[in-house]
Amino acid sequence: MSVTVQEADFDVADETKSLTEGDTDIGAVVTFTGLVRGGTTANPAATMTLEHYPGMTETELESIEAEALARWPLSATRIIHRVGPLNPGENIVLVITASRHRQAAFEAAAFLMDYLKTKAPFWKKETDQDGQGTWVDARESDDAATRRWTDTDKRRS
Amino acid sequence: MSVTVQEADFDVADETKSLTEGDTDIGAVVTFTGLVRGGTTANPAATMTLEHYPGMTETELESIEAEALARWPLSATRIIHRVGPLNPGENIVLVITASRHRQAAFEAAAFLMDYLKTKAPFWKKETDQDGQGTWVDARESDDAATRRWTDTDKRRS
Amino acid sequence: MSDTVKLMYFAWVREKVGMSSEVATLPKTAKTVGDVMAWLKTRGPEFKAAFENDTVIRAAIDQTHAQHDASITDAREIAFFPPVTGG
Amino acid sequence: MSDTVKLMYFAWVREKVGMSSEVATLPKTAKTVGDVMAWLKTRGPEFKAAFENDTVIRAAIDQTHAQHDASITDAREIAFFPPVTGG
Repeated sequence: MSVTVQEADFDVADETKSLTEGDTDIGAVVTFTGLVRGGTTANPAATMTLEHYPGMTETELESIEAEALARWPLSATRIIHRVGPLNPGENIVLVITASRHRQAAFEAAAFLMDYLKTKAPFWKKETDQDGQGTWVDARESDDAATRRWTDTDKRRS
Repeated sequence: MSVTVQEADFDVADETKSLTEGDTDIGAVVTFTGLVRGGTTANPAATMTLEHYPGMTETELESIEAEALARWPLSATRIIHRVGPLNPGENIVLVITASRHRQAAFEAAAFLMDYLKTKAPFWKKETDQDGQGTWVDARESDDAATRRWTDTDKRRS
Repeated sequence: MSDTVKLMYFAWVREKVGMSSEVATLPKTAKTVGDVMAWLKTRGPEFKAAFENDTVIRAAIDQTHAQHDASITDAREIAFFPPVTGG
Repeated sequence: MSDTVKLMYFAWVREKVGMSSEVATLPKTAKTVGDVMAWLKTRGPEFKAAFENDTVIRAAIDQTHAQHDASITDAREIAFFPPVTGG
């Protein structure tokens, strides 16, 4: 039940172990790791820089985590998101869910990632080998993935 | 793209690393770990023994894996299932999926587990503290989870 | 099918029949998995007990899942077991 | 709201306006997030460029997502940024 925003890399095994150790009521652990993809032949590997909104990021991630805990019977959850410069192949984000049953663990992990992608204030900038920077565009498919969990909109209006 | 049935434990981090290392086209890695749950206060922790059908098990798991690869754009998959005696808290099964995108990785991992649960010839026996053994009953919810992926039945008729 | 076939038993089916496998000569009238189970029931009290409630028993022919009405023609190995519970 | 409010800018909004945050005194007529963006556009070419296509810009009031028609009453911190792209 914790979220961390950090520049440092994370270790999936260590995080899983500290989340689940000693709890034999857990029957299913799902981890999701998001990585920086390399470029294509036409547009070779770019470095990525992740910017975020300190304070709001943690609040949003905790709110997303609380929502998951309210929806599914989870024993434990963990979210880590890296910020700063990242190279292709490096870890970006880790979500871990633990539950008695696999369906809750799978659904909650997918939910956390969908919400994180559309609610948490992170922005990716890619810098190509010529030093040209481009802000990554948001994907409509991410909004669609989030909408499948609910019809309500939690933004203030 | 490999399946292993073994008595020994597995290391999720090692397996993930050897599956994804050097492939920067991977953007998403999902791992599922199934564990032996402890007992309740009324019925304290039992040990579990997993029996399987050597030969058929591997064939079924490879067939399930091939089906997942045909359905989703996956960079890599891995299935490890343990057999023999297992204590509460110990790992039973590991599924790893890697893909460019998270949805394929999530869906394929859930699919692999649903199919494995209902098609792969493993049987669990629980032995309580008095030495009393009980074969675990199959769950209708597992059959229902598998049916959501297809209406066809691949069994011979 | 050949004259003999390997029969395999798993989990509580194995425990009830008291063996994990055997090589058997099936009666010529046995054409399907269901026919084999009907014959097995006649082989003694332990087989009768194991296959009494035979609708719950699953089968595989040559390591592939098979329905009770599946033909056993050319089968080399027929296995009987409860619904699987791995994962 | 108090007389002054902290304005924050992220990603390409930050780059276009040339600063990450400032303390500003908003005109009394600014009642909503949209009103603030309309006022910001009048503050010079860099603001005009940043907020030109303002329908794509997202906002947060006191670190909570806010629609363009959200009231800024009592707001201490208003942030402007492109759609988020984390994960």
